[in-house]
Amino acid sequence: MSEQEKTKVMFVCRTAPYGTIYEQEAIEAMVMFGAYEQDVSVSFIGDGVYSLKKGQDTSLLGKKNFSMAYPILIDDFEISHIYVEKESLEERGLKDSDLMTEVEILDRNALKQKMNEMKALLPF
Amino acid sequence: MSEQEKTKVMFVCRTAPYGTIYEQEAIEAMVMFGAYEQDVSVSFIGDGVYSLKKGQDTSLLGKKNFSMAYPILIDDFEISHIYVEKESLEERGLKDSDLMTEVEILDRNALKQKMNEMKALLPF
Amino acid sequence: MKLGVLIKEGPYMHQAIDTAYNFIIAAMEEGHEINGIFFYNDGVYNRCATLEPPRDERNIMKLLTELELKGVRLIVCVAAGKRRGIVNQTVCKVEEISGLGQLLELCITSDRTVTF
Amino acid sequence: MKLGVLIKEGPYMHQAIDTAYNFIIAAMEEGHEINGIFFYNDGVYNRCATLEPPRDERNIMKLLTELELKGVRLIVCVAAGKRRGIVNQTVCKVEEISGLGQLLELCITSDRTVTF
Amino acid sequence: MLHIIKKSPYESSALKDAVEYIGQNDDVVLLTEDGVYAAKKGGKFEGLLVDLTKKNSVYCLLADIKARGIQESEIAENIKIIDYKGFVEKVVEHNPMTWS
Amino acid sequence: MLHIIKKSPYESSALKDAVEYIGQNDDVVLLTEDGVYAAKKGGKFEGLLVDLTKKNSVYCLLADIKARGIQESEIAENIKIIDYKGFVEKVVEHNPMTWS
Repeated sequence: MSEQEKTKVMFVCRTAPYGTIYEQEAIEAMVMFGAYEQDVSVSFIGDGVYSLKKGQDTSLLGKKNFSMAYPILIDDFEISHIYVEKESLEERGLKDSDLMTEVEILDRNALKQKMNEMKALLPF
Repeated sequence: MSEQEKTKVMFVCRTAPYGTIYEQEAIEAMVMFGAYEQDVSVSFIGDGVYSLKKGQDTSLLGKKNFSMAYPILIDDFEISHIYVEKESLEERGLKDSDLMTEVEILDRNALKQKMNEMKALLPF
Repeated sequence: MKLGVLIKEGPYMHQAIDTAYNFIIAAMEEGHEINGIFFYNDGVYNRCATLEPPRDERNIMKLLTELELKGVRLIVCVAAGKRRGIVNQTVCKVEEISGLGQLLELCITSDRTVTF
Repeated sequence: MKLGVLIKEGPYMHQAIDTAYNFIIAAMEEGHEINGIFFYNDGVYNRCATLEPPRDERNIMKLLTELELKGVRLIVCVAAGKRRGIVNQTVCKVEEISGLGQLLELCITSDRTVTF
Repeated sequence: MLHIIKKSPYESSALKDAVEYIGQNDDVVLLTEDGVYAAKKGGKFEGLLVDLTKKNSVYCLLADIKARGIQESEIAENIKIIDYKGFVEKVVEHNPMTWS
Repeated sequence: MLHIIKKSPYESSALKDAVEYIGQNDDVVLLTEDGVYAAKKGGKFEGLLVDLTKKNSVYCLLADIKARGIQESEIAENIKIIDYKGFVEKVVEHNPMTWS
């Protein structure tokens, strides 16, 4: 499929992990979407940036640690881009070294431009 | 039953009506609790104060207007007190004349004292 | 226009499905096509077959079934459904259950995708 | 101490039931009595009999049934359940379904009532 | 883009977060469900909303303000009240993003 | 009273609302679930929390900080980390109110 024919879809992840299931079910959807050869990207803004925090250990909660899938989204599941909003990281006292995978850190204006290019935005 | 033997329970209503079901199911619980001859009171703080706003008309939503039960909570359902937090009203630009029923408007400190007297606090 | 709808919240708890329903009715009246409604997260509960709301309240399950009778495709995510107990025995119509690929397909084939 | 527990959120969607479960296990280990768990609002979904979470995830329904086998009373609100389809055919155990008076009774007979 | 805001600004960051993403140009805002409380005259968010209307069209949904007992006269200046058909029209005109 | 806060302070007013009700005396605060983000060093709410600890004991739940990848060393000063048994102990000592 040529790049032009691909549909651009973005997951907009705005929720912290574990407190609610949104981010876990979002990643389940990302993994499935990867199989369809479209242009699927993911952005993390607001509390969504916490999903990428290194060192998550859910053993005391008894919940599944679903964060392990983030570092392999691009290589194994063909997600096109992972964007993280710079301002949200700063507000939370997080640096890129706190994140578990390589991402593209963008400021709000740049991320807004990416959003404008999408056919569909899926907020989670 | 003497006043001393009664258990003091307070519903703490912090949610706006209609966006979620919390306030509707809270009032359903208040109505049932009234039958048991205990000392049941209700406080409205934060967005909870919107539940008492006059003139609610849900016809265009297709949802039930459950607010009609508030004015008869004390007389018909034996709820002991309805408290509304003064500061929350002010922050929302509401006056007592905006409320559909007679309530006791208390400032935070006074309401906190009432909370301290309770055996159980039920947040909704 | 072809409109796709994503429902992420359960019935009664959140207003999401009510807003979506009113939106869909208005869109159909205006001549738009509803390309499908995908139920994800707690949204799958909207298709639970055993809802019994009080008589003076709307039955959300039935309102959605009426939309289906008007030709709107309803799709319940199989994975989100299983996790929550909305499975063959409990869903309104077994044929509605499908995979997440249907959500992507909805995004591709709809002119707009609206999330409630 | 006698502890009463109120659960207002559904399984998986919110962490509420997980926090409550870990709290209850710790309380029982410390020798406290769990006087009952009342399921209200979306909390009633926790007792849906047909939950089928993925194998590598906890089955919340089963964890709660284990608590019941240890003597913890589980009470599913009949009104909140009917509205959401958690009724005789879909609940884990029909005997768990009861009225809102049970929540007030829990407040009266427990030393503390904790909401999750 | 059409920014759909459906949570109360008093209890949720949805409005605040959305405002950061509302651009200069053809972005419009729709307040629905508990989001309509932001539009009430005399409330804490009236100023923010009125500022927004200087660059962007801001709409609020009639059914939601009526349900909540807010009269049309209580809606802050320059905010337009629309019905579900108007909501559909805005979705047709702009790609929607929901802030919840 | 024991004030249990379980929503992120970045997206919910729960912490802000609770703080208004935390008295001088024997009120204590427990951060759980997404509420623990308030306790992180370098975050926007560190100052507010550290101020609170001057009058009131503030606790946060170990299981929740670990799940979220927050190390114990990243928790703001004077906030005590407790496990579920500690949570039970606090409920035994104080009447709980949950802010969600």
